[in-house]
Amino acid sequence: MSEVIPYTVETRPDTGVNNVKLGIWLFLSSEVMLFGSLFAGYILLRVGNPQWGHGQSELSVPMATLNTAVLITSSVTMVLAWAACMERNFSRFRLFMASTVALGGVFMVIKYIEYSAKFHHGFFPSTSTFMAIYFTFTGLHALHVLAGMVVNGYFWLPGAKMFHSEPQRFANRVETAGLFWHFVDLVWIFLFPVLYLL
Amino acid sequence: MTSIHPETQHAEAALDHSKTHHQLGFWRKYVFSIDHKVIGIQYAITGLLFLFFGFCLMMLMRWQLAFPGRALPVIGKLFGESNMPGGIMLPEFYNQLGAMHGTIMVFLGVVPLGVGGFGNFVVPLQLGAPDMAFPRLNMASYWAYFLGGVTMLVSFFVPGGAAQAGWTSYPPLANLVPTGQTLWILGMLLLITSSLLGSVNFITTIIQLRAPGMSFWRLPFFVWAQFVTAFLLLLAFPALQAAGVMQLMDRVAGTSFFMPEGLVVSGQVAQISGGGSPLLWQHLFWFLAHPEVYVLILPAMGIVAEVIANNTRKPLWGYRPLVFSVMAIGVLSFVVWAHHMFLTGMGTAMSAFFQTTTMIISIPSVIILTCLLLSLWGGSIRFTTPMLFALAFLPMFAIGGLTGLPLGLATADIHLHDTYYVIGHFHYIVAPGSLFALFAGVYYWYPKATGRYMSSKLGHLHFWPTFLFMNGVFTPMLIQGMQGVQRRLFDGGETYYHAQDVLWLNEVMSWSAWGMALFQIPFIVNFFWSLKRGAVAPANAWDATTLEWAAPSPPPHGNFATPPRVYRGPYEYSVPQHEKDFLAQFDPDTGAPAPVTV
Amino acid sequence: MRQLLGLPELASAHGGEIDQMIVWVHLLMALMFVGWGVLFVYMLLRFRRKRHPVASYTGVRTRASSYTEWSVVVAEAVLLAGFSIPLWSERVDDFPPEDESVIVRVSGEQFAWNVHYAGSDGVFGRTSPALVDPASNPVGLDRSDPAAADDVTTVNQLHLPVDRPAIIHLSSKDVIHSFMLNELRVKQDAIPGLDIPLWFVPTVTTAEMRRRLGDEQFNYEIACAQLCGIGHYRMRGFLTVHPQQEFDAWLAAESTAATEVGGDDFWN
Amino acid sequence: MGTGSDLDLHEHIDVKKHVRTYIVVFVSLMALTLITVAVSYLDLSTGPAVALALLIASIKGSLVACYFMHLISERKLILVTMGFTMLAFFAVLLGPLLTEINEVGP
Ligand code: HEA
Ligand code: HEA
Ligand code: CUA
Ligand SMILES: [Cu+2]
Repeated sequence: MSEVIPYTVETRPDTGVNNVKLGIWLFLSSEVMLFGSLFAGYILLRVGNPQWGHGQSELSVPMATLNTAVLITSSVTMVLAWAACMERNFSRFRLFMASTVALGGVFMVIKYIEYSAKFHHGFFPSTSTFMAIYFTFTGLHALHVLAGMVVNGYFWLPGAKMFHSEPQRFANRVETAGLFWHFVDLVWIFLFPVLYLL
Repeated sequence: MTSIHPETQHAEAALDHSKTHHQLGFWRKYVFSIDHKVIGIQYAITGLLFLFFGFCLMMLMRWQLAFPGRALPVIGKLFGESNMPGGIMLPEFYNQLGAMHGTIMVFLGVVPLGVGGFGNFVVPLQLGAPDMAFPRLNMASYWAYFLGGVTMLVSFFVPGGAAQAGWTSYPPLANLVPTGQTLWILGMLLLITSSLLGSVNFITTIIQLRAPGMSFWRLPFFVWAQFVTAFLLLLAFPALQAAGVMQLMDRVAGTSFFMPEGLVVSGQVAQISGGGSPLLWQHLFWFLAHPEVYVLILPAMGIVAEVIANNTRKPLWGYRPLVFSVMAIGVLSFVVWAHHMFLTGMGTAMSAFFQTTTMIISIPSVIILTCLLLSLWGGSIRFTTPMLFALAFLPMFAIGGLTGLPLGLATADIHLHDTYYVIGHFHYIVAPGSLFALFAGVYYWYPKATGRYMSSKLGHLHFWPTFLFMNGVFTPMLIQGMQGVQRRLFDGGETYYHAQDVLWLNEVMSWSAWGMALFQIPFIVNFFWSLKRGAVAPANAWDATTLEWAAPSPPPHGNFATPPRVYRGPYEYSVPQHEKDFLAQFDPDTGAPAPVTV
Repeated sequence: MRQLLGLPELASAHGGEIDQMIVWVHLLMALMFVGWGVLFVYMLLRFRRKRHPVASYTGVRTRASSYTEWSVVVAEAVLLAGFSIPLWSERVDDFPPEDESVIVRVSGEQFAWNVHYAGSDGVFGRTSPALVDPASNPVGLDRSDPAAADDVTTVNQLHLPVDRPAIIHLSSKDVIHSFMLNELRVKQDAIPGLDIPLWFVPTVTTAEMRRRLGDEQFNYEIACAQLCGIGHYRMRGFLTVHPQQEFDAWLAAESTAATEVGGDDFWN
Repeated sequence: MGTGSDLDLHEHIDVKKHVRTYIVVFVSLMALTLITVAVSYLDLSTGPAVALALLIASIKGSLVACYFMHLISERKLILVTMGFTMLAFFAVLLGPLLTEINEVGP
């Protein structure tokens, strides 16, 4: 394309942001509403149900705690990867980005173990409203983790070429991917107590 | 910046055009294009086709409503034994047609045409931008819409047919109907994805890609309308996304998000865990669907404003109140949704709340209509085809909007809820309202997209009968509704004693609908004939002021040969002491005093 | 005014207020539509290009528009605070005392209305979804419960005494229906899993309404107003409004716990 | 293209300081996670338990949003957008609940 869309990389002076930054935040707005609506459903169903399955007794708190730790750690490695980009330190970027993707993988594996244990004990989404919510919410969240891993994986390996040609643009992209990743972490921070502890 | 002369610019752009476009093959240029104009036209054509399809579904239904139980001659047998045995419609087919008419008209017709079509084509041009902020996302958005549409169409052919629980898909019914409903959900999820991508793109484009000098208070009203619309889509659609996922789980994974305990379906106790709430769906659905109805109307209002300013040859009256009103509608539309749920057992406190917000949100609409109306005062009105449609919009929207008031007062809604009065209410807004505005938009921007005018003779032949027949379809609905005839009746009320007095109106409505179809032919002919034979239009086809008219027609890839600069507000028509009766936003003329907008 | 708008016959105590409110809103609407409409047509004629070739840049300078807008605000506020909200509160908060009322349970199913009276003991027998049998026991009444012995259940037949409050507990067995009595200005969604109470006072007996309409075939209809499946259009029941003695006689006769099935033409 | 604006340069200088913040936030997040799990074993009654859990989650969420997502130093435009989003968020979260509570009938 010969014409250039302005403000893809540089910030527009009067708004103070570039297109990508604004775009990702708007996307996150819709994600906030998506999970907000799910939580609205949770609240309504829970209030309407006098006998509610207690998360602690039906789900594995240690597993989930471990997963929380994993996801928080991956958020830190993500933000460190971005910092490495800003300092133009390629090898450090590679290292942190790899850890982020790997931690995402660990999260998914633990999730898988949790799910199979549930299935093994005869707990399915159709078992109860609580299980329905548990599987639907965590399933949707896991899809987000997967999507984040794909994006991060892209920047870790094939997409990293740009680091050498347009470092600032690349740093912006990593920041954008990071915003999504932190959001996924943030959702989990709420899912964890709501599903497992209450 | 040098002065921009449409002619010289055309030449420059043509050069530019040949440079950039040579390499692109057919597929990249017309099918998987990332040019906002091509995508806009793709959206518009697809949207028009779906409108037409939705209309055809409705004409079929209108046969059954006018002549319940009578075989449809000639074509009736084509629909197969499972839908119309011997040409006689079955209730399950009627319900499919109804649900799909609603869904297709709203999500695949009007919104894609108004937002995807006109929004994509016009907004970047009016901003003076080379394209949308994220061209690739734009393409993805169109294709997600396209796939969503295909999914909806395919659903007619699965066993049991398409969705048949109404466009509102209320569970538990929606959980119990055949497979078509699952495809409906999948289709909706695709359409939602499309809208979300689109709205992120629109907002970013409007905030970031305004040309130098284009401050927010110089944006054309159409852009403002699209801006607010995009926010509505962005924040409201996820609610249906969540609800859709839950309904999908209910249907395929056997969960009970929307089903309480103790359901007895056809004499059998349902084998479900229970514990769900049917009202949860309604809350989430209407949290989307009320803002969605404003998505149907705001772009339409934007188009009407542009056309009125252009054809009265004077500034819009009350630009700022107009802008503040759309913003108010945008914010308030998130807190009125439960006025669709007054009769679900709502207590006084919440019903008072939602009635009050509903009444409050009607005020900005009144202000908008008043401003548009008073814009006519002192004008020099040209009755061009787009202007005819835009003018007709005003009283038609007025009827639709005003009939919203009794519905918004919960006590009156007891009598009117789920009757044809509701059907009459919103059709007055979306059919002779939004649809007319969209027609106005087609006639108005056609010269920009193709370089030729549409025929004004055929335009008049399209307008007058359509206007007449629209009222022939929708006024009787208000009468029937007042009598208490319920909506979604397969036999149009024939079974009910209380409908007998107004039953004859069914035939009136049906004949009007079919008559209206006849007079869409001039439009379709005009649309294709003018592509090659229409009168050639100059770049500024209507002596208009906004930036899209600075680009050549059709605008090349990248839109403007030299990036435009904006010198003034959007509607500087008939500026005193200026020799022409319009002073374009991109015209650097400094002779005139900088006028103050009223 | 009621006839002008085409509202149906009226046969309940609260219906008059609803009608009146509908009339008031429509007056407001008509006023607005005619006001703006006349102005609209006038402007189209006066400012058409032929008569008015040069447009005015400033347009109209007036405060009249804001005054009008404020009047609309005031009118809407009056309708809300003066009519709609108090009337709504009367419908959902001010239930009549139970001992002065007839209490009936109505539950919708695809595609019929099940009616359940407590019978002479005034106590509803226990019901359970598991006991439902579409032909013999549509509400799933537990016959072993002593309170159930004299319970009356009917299908599609609701009987009420005139001029006495009726309280109806509305629910549904399968999908959402909407319980509608057109002449009584009653409408309420019947939602599975919920028990929604509503009340009204019928004021015109079936016999009296037949006389008024000059139609011996007339019956009050229970309509279904919410799409509930393929039989939505024919989910029709009947309401018969009796003088008090006649109603008592009917209930006593029925209190034998016999089920009246599909008796659409029972009262004819 | 590709040259960083003032803002980016500014950030470039600050990265070292940022990294220190990230570590502090990380440690707090881990600590809060342990606290919320510990509290859940205290067998509080539902009301306080929910309040406490949500409070801790909100603190953790704010930490992530403010520091990892840089909201604390973000531009007004973004903050206003998120502000509107939060309004809509609370509308969808609380509207259905309030309506349900106000439902007539037993
Ligand atoms: C574009 C679509 C659109 C728009 C803009 C509106 C606008 C409004 N709607 Fe409507 N509505 C729908 C589409 C729309 N609606 C749909 C699709 C449904 C049914 C869904 C379903 O159940 O399937 C519905 C249903 C619906 C209901 C639920 C009814 C029921 O199911 O019982 C209610 C209740 O409050 C309502 C109210 C209103 C109100 C108060 C407005 C207000 O915003 C209107 C304000 C406007 C005015 C007050 C007009 C003022 C104009 C003038 C004064 C100018 C006069 C000028 C001249 C004469 C030239 N609507
Ligand atoms: C945007 C929304 C929209 C639009 C525009 C329409 C338009 C029309 N609608 Fe629709 N309708 C709904 C949304 C809409 N409807 C909804 C949501 C429902 C409720 C569904 C439910 O109950 O679940 C409904 C229900 C509904 C019913 C009630 C059914 C029932 O309750 O059983 C009826 C009855 O007559 C009806 C009629 C019509 C008619 C005659 C038109 C006409 O105005 C149509 C006119 C159309 C055209 C004039 C199209 C012209 C297009 C072209 C000519 C294209 C040319 C193409 C090219 C040039 C490429 N509609
Ligand atoms: Cu029952 Cu419609
Ligand atoms: Cu609405």
